[in-house]
Amino acid sequence: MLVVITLFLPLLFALLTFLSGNRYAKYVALAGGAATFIACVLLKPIFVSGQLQPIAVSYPWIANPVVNFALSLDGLSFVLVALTTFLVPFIIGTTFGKEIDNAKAFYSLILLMEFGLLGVFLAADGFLYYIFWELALIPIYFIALIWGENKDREFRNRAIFKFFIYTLAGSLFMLLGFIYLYQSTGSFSISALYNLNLSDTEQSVLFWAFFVAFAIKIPVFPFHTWQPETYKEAPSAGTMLLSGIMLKMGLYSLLRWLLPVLPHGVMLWTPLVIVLAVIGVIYGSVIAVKQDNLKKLLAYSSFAHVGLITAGIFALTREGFQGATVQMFAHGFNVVGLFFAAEIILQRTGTLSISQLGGIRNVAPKFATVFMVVVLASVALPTTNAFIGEFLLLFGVYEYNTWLSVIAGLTIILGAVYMLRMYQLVMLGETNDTTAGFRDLNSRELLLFALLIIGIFQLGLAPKMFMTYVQPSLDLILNYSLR
Amino acid sequence: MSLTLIAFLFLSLVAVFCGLMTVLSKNPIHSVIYLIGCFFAIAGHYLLLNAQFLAVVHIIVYAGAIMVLFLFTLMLMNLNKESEKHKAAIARIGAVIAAGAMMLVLVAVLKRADSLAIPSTQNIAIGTIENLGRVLLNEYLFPFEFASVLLLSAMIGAVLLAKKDHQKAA
Amino acid sequence: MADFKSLSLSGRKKDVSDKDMTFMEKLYLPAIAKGMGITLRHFFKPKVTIQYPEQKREFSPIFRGRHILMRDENGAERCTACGLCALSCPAEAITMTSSERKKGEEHLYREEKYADTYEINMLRCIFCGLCEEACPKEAIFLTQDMAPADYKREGFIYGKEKLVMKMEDIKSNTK
Amino acid sequence: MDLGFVIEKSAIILVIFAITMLIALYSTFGERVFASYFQDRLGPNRAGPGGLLQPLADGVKMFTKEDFIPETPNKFLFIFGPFLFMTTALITSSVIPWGDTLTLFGREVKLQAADINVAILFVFGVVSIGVYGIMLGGWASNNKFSLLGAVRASSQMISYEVAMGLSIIAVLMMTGTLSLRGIVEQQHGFIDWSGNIPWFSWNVFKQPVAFIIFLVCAFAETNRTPFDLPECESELVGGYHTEYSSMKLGFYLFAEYINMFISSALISLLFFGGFNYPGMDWVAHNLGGNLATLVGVGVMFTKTLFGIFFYMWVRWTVPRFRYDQLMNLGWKILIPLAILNILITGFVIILNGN
Amino acid sequence: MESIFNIVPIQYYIFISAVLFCIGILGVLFRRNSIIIFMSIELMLNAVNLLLVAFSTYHNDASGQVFVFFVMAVAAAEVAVGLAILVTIFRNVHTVDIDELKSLKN
Amino acid sequence: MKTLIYTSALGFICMIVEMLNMRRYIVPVAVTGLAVIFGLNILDWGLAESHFNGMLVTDNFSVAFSGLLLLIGFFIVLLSGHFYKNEESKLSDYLAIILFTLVGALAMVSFGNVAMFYLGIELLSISLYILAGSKKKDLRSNEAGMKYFLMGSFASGILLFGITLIYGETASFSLQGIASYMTAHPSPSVLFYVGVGMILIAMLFKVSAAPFHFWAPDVYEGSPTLTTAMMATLAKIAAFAAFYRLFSTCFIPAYPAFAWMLSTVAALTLIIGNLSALHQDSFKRMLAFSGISHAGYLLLGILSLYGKTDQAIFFYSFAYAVASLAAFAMAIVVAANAGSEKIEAFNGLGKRKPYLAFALTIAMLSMAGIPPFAGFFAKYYIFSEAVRNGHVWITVVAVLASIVAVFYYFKVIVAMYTKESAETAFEIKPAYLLVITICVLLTILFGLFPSQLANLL
Repeated sequence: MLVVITLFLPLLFALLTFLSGNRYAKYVALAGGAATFIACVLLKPIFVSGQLQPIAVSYPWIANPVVNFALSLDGLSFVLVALTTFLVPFIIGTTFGKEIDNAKAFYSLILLMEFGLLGVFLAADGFLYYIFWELALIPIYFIALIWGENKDREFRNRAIFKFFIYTLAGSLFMLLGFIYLYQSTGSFSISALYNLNLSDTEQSVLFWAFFVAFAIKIPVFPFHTWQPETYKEAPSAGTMLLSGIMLKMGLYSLLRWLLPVLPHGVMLWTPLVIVLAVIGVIYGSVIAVKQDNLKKLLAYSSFAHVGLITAGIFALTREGFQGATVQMFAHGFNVVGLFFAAEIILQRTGTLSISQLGGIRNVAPKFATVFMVVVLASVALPTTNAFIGEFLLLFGVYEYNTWLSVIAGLTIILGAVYMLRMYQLVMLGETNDTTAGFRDLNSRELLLFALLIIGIFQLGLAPKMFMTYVQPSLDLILNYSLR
Repeated sequence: MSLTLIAFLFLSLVAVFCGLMTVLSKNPIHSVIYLIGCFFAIAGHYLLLNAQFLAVVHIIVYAGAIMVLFLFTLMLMNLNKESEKHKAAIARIGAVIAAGAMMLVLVAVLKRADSLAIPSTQNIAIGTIENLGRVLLNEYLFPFEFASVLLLSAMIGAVLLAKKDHQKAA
Repeated sequence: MADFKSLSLSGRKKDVSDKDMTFMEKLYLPAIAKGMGITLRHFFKPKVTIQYPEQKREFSPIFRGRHILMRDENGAERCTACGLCALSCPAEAITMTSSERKKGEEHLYREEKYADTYEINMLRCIFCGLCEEACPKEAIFLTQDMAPADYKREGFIYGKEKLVMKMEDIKSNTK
Repeated sequence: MDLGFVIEKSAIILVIFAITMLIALYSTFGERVFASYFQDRLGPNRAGPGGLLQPLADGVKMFTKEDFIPETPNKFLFIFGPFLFMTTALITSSVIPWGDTLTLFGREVKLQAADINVAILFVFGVVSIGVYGIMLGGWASNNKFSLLGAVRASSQMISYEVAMGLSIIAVLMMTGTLSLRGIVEQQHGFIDWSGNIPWFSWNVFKQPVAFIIFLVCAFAETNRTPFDLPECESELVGGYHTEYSSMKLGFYLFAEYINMFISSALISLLFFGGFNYPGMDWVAHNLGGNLATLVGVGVMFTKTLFGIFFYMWVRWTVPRFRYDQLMNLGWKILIPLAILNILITGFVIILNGN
Repeated sequence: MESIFNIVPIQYYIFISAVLFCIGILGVLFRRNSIIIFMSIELMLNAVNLLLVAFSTYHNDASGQVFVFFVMAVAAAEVAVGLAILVTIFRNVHTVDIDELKSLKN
Repeated sequence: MKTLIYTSALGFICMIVEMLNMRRYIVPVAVTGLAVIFGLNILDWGLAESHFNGMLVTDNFSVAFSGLLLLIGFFIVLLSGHFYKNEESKLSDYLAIILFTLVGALAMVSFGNVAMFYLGIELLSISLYILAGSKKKDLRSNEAGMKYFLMGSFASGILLFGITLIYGETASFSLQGIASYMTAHPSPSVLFYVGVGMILIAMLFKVSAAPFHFWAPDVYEGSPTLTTAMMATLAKIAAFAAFYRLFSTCFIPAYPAFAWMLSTVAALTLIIGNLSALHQDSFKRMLAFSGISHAGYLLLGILSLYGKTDQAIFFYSFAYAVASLAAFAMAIVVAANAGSEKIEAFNGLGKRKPYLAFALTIAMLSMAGIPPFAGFFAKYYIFSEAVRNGHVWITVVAVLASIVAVFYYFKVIVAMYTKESAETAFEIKPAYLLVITICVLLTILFGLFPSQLANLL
């Protein structure tokens, strides 16, 4: 029951936020996010004799087609739910310093989005999952559309719309895939889908129906073209939601809904996908090096990271899976931290152009420090969370193909190059006109960064507990995937 | 050639000729008159087919009411000037080809409908008013009533549309 | 002036009213039947037609018809072309030209001066009889005859040949 | 088809045609005579004894006048109009039963050109065609007054045809047949003894309302006063036949009298028992069937001629309607009345049936 | 009574009405005067009526002829409405040429 | 059966009310009447009878569709009171014609004989011709009426020819009779195929499927908006219901011969409808093209006739109807306030009237087929039936088309939320608010609980 409450809390608070009016909206929204987080903590799955017990509930919902309101919380889901419930209040917190017009709508959309995201991570019924998948899309579309930063409205509309169309197009094919699966099984329940035996041709076609949807969301090369523009145009909170959580939807879905359901299809297309993913890694990194816009740089870096995660997942090894999970979690923290920093820079200086910045460290040492930590985490310095993830991922890819892993490994170097270059240009050097009046972090921002950094190191130093949660689910998925 | 066949061929010829002239006449009034001629030929066919009642009703309704309305409208609009511009040549050729092709297809396809057996007898009582009335007011009573709603709606509509508004346009 | 409106010169004046008609009146049928009755009655009434050429109507004794230019008992024309008739004519229908009487024409014209032409446009003439009254010589009179019809306008301009009294009528005239 | 049948029918058709023409011819004369009588005059009485040759004189005059065709884009239609009007007027007489059967040379001769089972509808059909004559003629005259007359004529005739048809339906509901002969034969004699209560057998006593409606509509259909708006001289200078002269004008005028004749015949057939007369059974029984039939024919013509007289009578009594009054009368009074009449008739039939 | 279809095969009726129908279609496509288009549609309906009556006699079934009544009723209603629309257009633009009616084309 | 008779009676009552000089009660009377009839209609649920010698059939299909049509009629009547405020003296005429249109539509969903089908379709069409051309002073309306009229009667001519050929083959007009003939003669003659083909073409004309759709945009744009709403909802749904009933009961044997044609037409309709909608400035014209594309989706339902797709068609019709009614109501409101039917007229609505903007957004999202609104499930059911019956490729086309659809639906949303406009007074009548609210609520409700509706049939 608690899982249902957890799921619906954001929806409830979205309504409350909307009703509370513009003035109190942000507090109500924060309270809502926090409440959901607390609920999530209370929800923590329990171990019975060393075995993790997934929580599952199921209520009949739609009779035709047979759709159950079925939720299941296993380790994998829990990790992502935790990530979501943690990051949403965090993101809400990051916006406190800014005047937002029509705030009630803004915050309730964020909470609505959280509802959709949680639904995606919790759903144990294909149709329900699909609905949440689409539901998560609409709020972010409006957030990006209405509260976007760029003044060029037409450009923004087009960029955001591109994002929407891409994702929707992908998901509609997924819907077709689900319809086909439903015709074969008569059920959308995840267990029925896992036990489905389709012919290889069917699987190979269906694979694309699903994969395209996920690949667009992740994004995997060459489905990524929406990403940099959208990240740049969306308000920072939106970008954080997109990069911190929404990407994980795609990755999670690969693990949960693609690999176990269509193992033969996956087998057939794995080489291609891994190659695409690795291309994405290199491509993203190289492009990132040349970026001038901070947010765009971060977007490409994110693109490179998720490429590696995808490759790890499609390596279909234990290590790859583990690495992917860890990296999903870690990337959530890191990228949100980076974008928060970018947001702070944008608010204080009014620009995101790297070439116009410089010397912030001189006027804002606290900011420089926390920013440094986050940057280092994102370049996978040992002891930070991303190190473990990247290591495991590369190991997984290595098991699949040595050369690919070598190429993918370049990401570490390239990542270091562009991140540190960015840091150098932005923070170090001489102070100029734009950065001279840079105010250092206030206590609210400091607190937020502190929370983030704790998270970064916590996972980096003690990944064991994390693994115990995730491992059973991953093993299960791996079993089904190697059917 | 029996008399019936000759009558059939004659009426068909008249019908087709008048039909064509309806379509091709430049003057709309002539079209109306040819169409009336065509209707008479069709009424003749009805008589051949032993549908006397229908033949007369056909004349009353089509020739006596509908075509009068046409003529009436034409006169009110005073459209006797043969001022109609032709469609572009290409459109006209297209129209001819389309209709011709349609006709060819229909005739060719329906030519294969030779499986229809020839009935040995013909019940001449079918077309009598008694029989028609019986069928109309028993089996088809509801459509009959329904048609009245249709006519009422058309009547309201015609009045609504054709009546001039007396108040000045604002 | 208060009852100007109710004033009736002919004595048959009826006020127009737009009062609502009763149902029976609206039917019109009784009124029509009544009207039909009236027409039918007329159908059987004696006819008033006078079949002209055969039947003629009595003229009034003061009837003024076609003009005549009188001769005296000797057969001489009385008219001296003084022009008073033309002067008095309100319709200006009379024209004349005068001439001197020549020797040897005394049996024709009573005075020294006579009307050489004398024309009355019968289309203009209103048969008022003023010419008759104006004539000092009692030369012009209006008779009890009617002016006959003609096919042409010119035919209605009566010259002397039509106006002057026929010789054979002199006797009756002298009475 | 045996020869006798052909001869018989040809003879009847010829006779009917001749009689129709003759009666129409003398209607023109009658019109003038009656008009003068109603106006306390004598009317034409010069040509022939009592003016009886007047119609011939008129005909000669018509034929000898100049046949003038105005500047019109449609010469054919200009000529076709009066032709059509005349033809349709004449065709109607073919279904009218002028008398009962006559036994000649061992044959039963029906005094009717064609006894078809949809005779009334046939009449309606032909009458509805007749309007084209006026419309085409008026339109082809290329003259505003003619056009107005034609438009008035067509709308008037269409409007009143509806009421006419509806009024007839009430009659048909009682007779149960569309054949004119059938309808006439149902009005046998004068008083019907077959029912419980003896009642007059003529339809006018059973359907007075239908009779009145039919009568009014007949006036409108024939463009007679008080519904002679299509040709009213004071407004339209003659209406649709303003431009016509000579025999084409003659056709129009003539056809109008034929229409009058036919409609009178219809009225007498539908409502006044046609060739039935009181005591016909007695005559047939005592003086032989043929004589009875001949008397019947005489009766029929008497009734018809009275009808024509009635037309003229009304003409000199009732003034012309205004156009809106005409339409109001047709659509707002006669049609609802006819429908009401149908309803009442229906109820009565149902009550009687049970 | 001997059937008429011994003398005139039913196919003939199908042909003649198909031909008339196509003439109607031709008129609709060929002409610009909307009244004539309208008349062509009437011609199409009449072709159908003819065929209905033929089939009705052929099948010895009166319902075909009854259907013709409905077609006539509908045709009458259509004419009333159609001509009314025509008149309203004519009042506004003084033409009945359908190709002149272009205010809605983008 | 009752539904149909009472609805026509209601039309008469409206005229009588006018005669009694109680004009201001007309709309309330009509609305109440329709509500009562809706209730009576529901009472017929579960019956399976035929009336008047099989002329009318009452079964769940007819009751469900009648209910839907009555609902649409209810909304239209609600809106009409204010829509015709400038022509108050003709209100009763308009209302009577609207109700008679509804009667025609009702006949089309419950006919048991082709005669009723034909008369129903004609009553519907003729009434709509009138309504389309009813703005006499407006040339665009006249033109719309004329075009609709010419195309409509042309189509009914073709329909009739088809019916006649079917009659020639089967000697019957009743669906039962035709169906039993078909079971007795599994391989009918060519007459039958030509007949079915012509009926098919005529129906495609009526539902404005490509390539027979060319009249629709002009007519939709030119007609008064309320009439456009009726054409887009009432007429289209009735036509599809009739289409389904006719083909599923009688013409199944001839069906495979036409499957290729239908699928081509469906694909064309989807592609043309969506692509043409993309570059429209006028909201109404955009809705017209979107209506064409929706016809394409519904054709998918007809295409999959072999399976029992009536529930899919019903649900799609419902979702489409409520969403478009909301959209059309908005179009009327916005056009009345901004004086333009262009999409620019919606600029800044998100700020000025957030609720209305929200409602329209939901309607647009539903039409675009985005969960969790009714439109999503509608598409789901249609796709699922199509896939089940093996029409995978056409479904893929449909999916692509619905992606394209998002473009133009979102144009409006973007205009409402991101464009600025001069602040002007914006006024909305309660009736419109009510209709929009109900429509949006229904859209959401049946998006969350679709099977309640979809399982009706």
